[in-house]
Amino acid sequence: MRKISFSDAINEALREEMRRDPRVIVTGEDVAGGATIRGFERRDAWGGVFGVTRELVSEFGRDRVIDTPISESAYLGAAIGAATQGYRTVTEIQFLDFIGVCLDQVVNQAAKLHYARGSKGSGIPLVIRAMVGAGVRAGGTQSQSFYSAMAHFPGIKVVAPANPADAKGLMLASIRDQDPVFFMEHKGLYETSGEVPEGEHLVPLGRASVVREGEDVTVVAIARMVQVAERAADLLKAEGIGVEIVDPRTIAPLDYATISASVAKTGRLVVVDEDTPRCSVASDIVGLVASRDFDALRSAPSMVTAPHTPVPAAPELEDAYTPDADQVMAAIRKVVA
Amino acid sequence: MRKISFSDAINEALREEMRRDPRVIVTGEDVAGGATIRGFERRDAWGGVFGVTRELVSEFGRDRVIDTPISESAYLGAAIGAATQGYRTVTEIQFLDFIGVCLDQVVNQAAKLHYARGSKGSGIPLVIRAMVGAGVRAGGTQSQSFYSAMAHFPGIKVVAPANPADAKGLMLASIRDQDPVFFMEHKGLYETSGEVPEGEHLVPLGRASVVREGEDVTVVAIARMVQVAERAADLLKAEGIGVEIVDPRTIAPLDYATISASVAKTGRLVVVDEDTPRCSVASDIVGLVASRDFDALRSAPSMVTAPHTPVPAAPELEDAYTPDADQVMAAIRKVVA
Amino acid sequence: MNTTSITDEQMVGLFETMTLIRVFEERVHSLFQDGELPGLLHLCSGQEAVAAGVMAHLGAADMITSTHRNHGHALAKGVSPASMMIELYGRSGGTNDGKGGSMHIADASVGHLASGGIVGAGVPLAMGPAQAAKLDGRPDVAVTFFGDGGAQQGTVLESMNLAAVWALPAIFICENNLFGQATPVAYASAVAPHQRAEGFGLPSELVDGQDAVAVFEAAGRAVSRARAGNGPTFVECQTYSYHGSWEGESKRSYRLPEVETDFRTRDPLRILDERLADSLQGWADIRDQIEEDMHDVVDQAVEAGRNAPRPDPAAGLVGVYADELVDVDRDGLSTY
Amino acid sequence: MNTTSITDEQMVGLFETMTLIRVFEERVHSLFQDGELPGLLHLCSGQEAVAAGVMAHLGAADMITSTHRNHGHALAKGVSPASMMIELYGRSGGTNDGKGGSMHIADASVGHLASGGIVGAGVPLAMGPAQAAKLDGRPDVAVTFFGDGGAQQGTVLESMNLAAVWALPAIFICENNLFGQATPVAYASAVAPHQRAEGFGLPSELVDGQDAVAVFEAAGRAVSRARAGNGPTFVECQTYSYHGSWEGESKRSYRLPEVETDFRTRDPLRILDERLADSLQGWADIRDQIEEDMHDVVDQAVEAGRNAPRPDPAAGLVGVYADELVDVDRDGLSTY
Ligand SMILES: Cc1ncc(C[n+]2csc(CCOP(=O)(O)OP(=O)(O)O)c2C)c(N)n1
Ligand SMILES: Cc1ncc(C[n+]2csc(CCOP(=O)(O)OP(=O)(O)O)c2C)c(N)n1
Ligand SMILES: [Mg+2]
Ligand SMILES: [Mg+2]
Repeated sequence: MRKISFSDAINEALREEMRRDPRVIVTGEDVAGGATIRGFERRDAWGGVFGVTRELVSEFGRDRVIDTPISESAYLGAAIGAATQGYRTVTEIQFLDFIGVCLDQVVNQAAKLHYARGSKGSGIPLVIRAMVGAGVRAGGTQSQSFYSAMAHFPGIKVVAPANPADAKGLMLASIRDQDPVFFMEHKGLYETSGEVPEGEHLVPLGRASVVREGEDVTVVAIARMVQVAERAADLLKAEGIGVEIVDPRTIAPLDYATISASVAKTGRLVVVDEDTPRCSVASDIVGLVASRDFDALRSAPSMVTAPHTPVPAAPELEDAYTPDADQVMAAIRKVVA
Repeated sequence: MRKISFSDAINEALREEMRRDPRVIVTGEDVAGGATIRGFERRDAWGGVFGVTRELVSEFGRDRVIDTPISESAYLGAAIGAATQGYRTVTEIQFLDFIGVCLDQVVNQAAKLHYARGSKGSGIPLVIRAMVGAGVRAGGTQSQSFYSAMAHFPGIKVVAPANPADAKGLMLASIRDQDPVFFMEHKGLYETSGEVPEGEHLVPLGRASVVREGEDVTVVAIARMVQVAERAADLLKAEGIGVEIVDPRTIAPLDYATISASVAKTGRLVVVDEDTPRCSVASDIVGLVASRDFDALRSAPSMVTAPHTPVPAAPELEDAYTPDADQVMAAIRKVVA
Repeated sequence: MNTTSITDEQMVGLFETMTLIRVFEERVHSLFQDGELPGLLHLCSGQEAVAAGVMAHLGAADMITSTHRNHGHALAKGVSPASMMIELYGRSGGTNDGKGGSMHIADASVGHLASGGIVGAGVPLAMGPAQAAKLDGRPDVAVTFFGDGGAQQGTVLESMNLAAVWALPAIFICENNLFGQATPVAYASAVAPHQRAEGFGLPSELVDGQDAVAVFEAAGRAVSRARAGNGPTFVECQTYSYHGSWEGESKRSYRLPEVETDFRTRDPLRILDERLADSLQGWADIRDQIEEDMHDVVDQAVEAGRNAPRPDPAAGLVGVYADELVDVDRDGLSTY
Repeated sequence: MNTTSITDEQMVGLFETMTLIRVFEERVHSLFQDGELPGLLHLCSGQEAVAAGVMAHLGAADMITSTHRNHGHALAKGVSPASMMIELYGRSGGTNDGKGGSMHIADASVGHLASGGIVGAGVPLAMGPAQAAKLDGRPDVAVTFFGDGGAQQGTVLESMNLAAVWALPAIFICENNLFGQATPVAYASAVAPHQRAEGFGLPSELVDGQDAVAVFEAAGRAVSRARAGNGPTFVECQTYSYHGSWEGESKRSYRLPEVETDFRTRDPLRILDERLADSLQGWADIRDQIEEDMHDVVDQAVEAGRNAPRPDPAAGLVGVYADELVDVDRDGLSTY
């Protein structure tokens, strides 16, 4: 199968879905770029800060690939309102870090409108794309991964793909979903490439994937941490430790059944995530396993997360902030000891 | 000792602290009310929607008890900026539900300014008061308790008193703290009364309280759920079950040592909280105990929380939403079985 | 300025809508006082002319978004009074099946998209249907309501710009009832709301919100502009709320007596009544009939509320998500 | 309009500040291209006159808040170039000890309160020192910078109203460099930023941001107003950024060549140079000396950056909280 990048996979999903469904539109700051500038009528200046939406405007025009002012509340609200009129907006908040300026529209409007309408609700189909992840030395407000706090709120779905194929498949499923979906793109993954099926390739929301099988320990890892877990697993093979890696893919709703089945097999659990630890998806998964599958656990479960600090800017500090394979190996060795 | 209400206890703390320290000011929508209206120069129209800040303006004047437009980002920003100039603002966001319109100022500004300044930081002393809690049939956007999502963010402290004495003591400590503190007031507690020491009564942040001792199970309960846990504990006494109740009082930073010591004694854990379950303080505490005190656990820990839904408005629905003593008893019976 | 000339029939229609709102709100007021209705209720008695005057121009394909003080908007937009009352009673089968309550009344089938408890939050939402109408090439418009207090919220201000930039068929109706809770608009804002709109590129008007005909005419101009593809308009309606900020808030000491008296003498129903008396023969009888009819409608709504079944407590657990491909359980986990 | 008349000495001061900024930014540009500097960097070459002209009126007790494009503001406010360069290198001992990086440079000791990566977020922050100065009865002011893109953010709009309502000694400087990322201001906003300010009750001015003297004079009027207790002012400075939105963003195809050329011929350093040549005898020598000095300062800053120690990786774990009574561990738990 052909290999394409994570970033291209998302672009392809958007393009295919926009072709299939004329009511899919894309909005956000510079999702095209260059609006109203001579020569940019059907051409983008950027196609998103990292080019994920590039050349969509050439095919679909500025009625469907729509630049916005830096007014996140207003254009997010528009996307929610349009969702009630049959449009499916894929809107971009650039970095998840920025969501604080418009969170009300997400957690009290997008997330609750359907519920509050009772049986008359017909869903709020909407995708909010946002970048997460440290590693680019951008400092505390362009590097965060606080999707845990988003997953806390009922009414939204939170998706975090870890490879190009899932990025495409989850994006297709997110656009077709009837509910607001937060689509988290780890900026450290954009350049990674992998096999991606052409055409219709749906990865259902709410389904984890068992990335590799193993007998001794279940490692649940999210987004870029799946790679880190894989490195750790490769290295531990030499020590005779069989690591099973589960990638939830969807953080909310969580596919607990797959995690549970894996822990039933291995009896041991390590959760690896780049988000900070308190009230996080990492402690959530450990809490779920402890309360639901206590008897399956043969040792204390463990978490490898970022520390409870902002993301520092300096390379040495940022590298120390981000969980790495050494930390994962140490945690695994401890739980299997 | 005299008994006063939870609401009066907070009012007393504010008043005493404003007397002691002339740089303590109060801001928010209608914290006085009636600004610029003839006859209200040193008199409030409301003193807060539920009167918690009543009559402060009579004593301290409108320079220190300052009404604001409905512009939460702007006045929260002002409070943060003023904190760098020696002022300590106690600002009110009325209902925690509203924080989405200004969350950036909390999580990227208040929470990170100190850290980002490196060794030159001198803290951001600031208290954000906000009501939480269901039970008033107000519907989904005036009833939430999503302090878990707030506790997720490094750099802020989150306090949730469960009784009048703690409300006063924690408010005094919060105002004197050098960091931004989210002060959560459960509206269902305002009318409850209890003994409250007069004058200086400091309850340190980051310290849990063991509300009652027991041998069989540790119940960690927050805010109004402490009462619910107490009711359950009273009823279970008849069944010969000794319940130890731990009230963390501060959700972030969490006093894990006290929880750990209790679980070491009882070997069993139930966490009771009114917030929704995913990535919550409930799963956080279970996750912490499972990973750090696994060997102390004699049975699967359990959580009693609100369901993963918005807060419905109708009385029957809202009552079913809110954890009650029956649910707590059922959970306790299961873990001690 | 091109004025719409209103017909007697249209005026009668306005009077009927306003009477319905007044009777409904006063009934809710007394039911709440009697302890019969639960909830956090915000009444709009005194402000009826705004809802009626604006909504007279809208069809079911024109969408509105409303606020916490939403009963009048809903009734004027055609939401069933009985369904609304059932919702206020917290029973099954009303507008929101008990999940929304007073502050979340909406009914998309008549073009009422959303109300809500977050001040200012409905304004961005209205940009969506306006955008959809524009993209579809439909002549439909979106109207969003907000208060003088809400006009200070960043979400509202951003939306004014977005509407101007995208040239949306959106109409901003600021109901300036002089207060946001106990804070006078003169304190909350350095300029009158409509004056600010020009700085965002929105033509704006200030109208007497007690005069239904004046509101009707201004709204008519705004709606025509929007339908013609000429973009958004801002209309500030000066009005007054007779009740407290919410039901139970009785400490209304901050209302100056002279303002209170002034507005009560300029009651929107009385003003319209006088106009109709001048203009329409036999109006007194028609009026009495309308009042009787509206009392009947509200009586029936109350009966419907009283008789509707209490919701099954488990009903609150479903409907968080719409998608049927992924099922989500009580704890937020997927089941398949 | 009362104009400040600027002295030669003041003009020389402006030139010195602007030269420092230009040399600093160009060096950062090439160090980044050489792969020597990490980070997400936003340069302000071309915009120097704004920072210099405004800051010339401020003392250390006057606080500023800045944006992501903050190097010029920091240098003009008196932050040490060496400390800044150390911070850009990600080393120990700089302005923020490596925890902040380019977008968070600040130094309260010289009155630079905060920069930041969230567009518009610094504007509310500036309301605080303005409020504090007012409550203290000090004549100090707060100045906040934001871009033409940032002017569309609700936080900025709300703050304009708050400043007007509270009559704060706050000065809003909108650096309109024609673009927010790749979006022209003419698309992002239906009106020019300064025109909007009046609708919030803020007197406003539009000035040529390439002319340091024009900026100096407008800022002088605004600062005097604020110090005299007459409230906030809004100044829009029309300017241009020579580099991309951030370093590494090289696809600047959206810049129209005629605009690019126009602004480059109106380079703020050249304009001021010509003015000084007309006005000050012996200016050419003074200028050469200033340029030499500023190159020296920047050379030394780069040396300081290169030689500063790399931070101990564990240093990032401390300093999340300031309070010493409650200790918080790596996992966010209290320890005592
Ligand atoms: C974001 C937000 N902030 C504060 C509140 C609390 N609140 C509810 S109603 C209200 C006053 C609203 O005033 P206005 O917009 O004038 O509407 P009115 O009540 O006068 O109809 C406030 C502050 C809220 N619901 N949402
Ligand atoms: C709230 C928020 N939204 C979006 C961004 C991404 N962003 C960074 S710079 C920028 C453009 C800012 O434009 P302007 O305010 O004109 O400043 P300039 O870069 O032109 O100096 C954007 C959109 C951000 N940092 N914060
Ligand atoms: Mg009002
Ligand atoms: Mg700009």
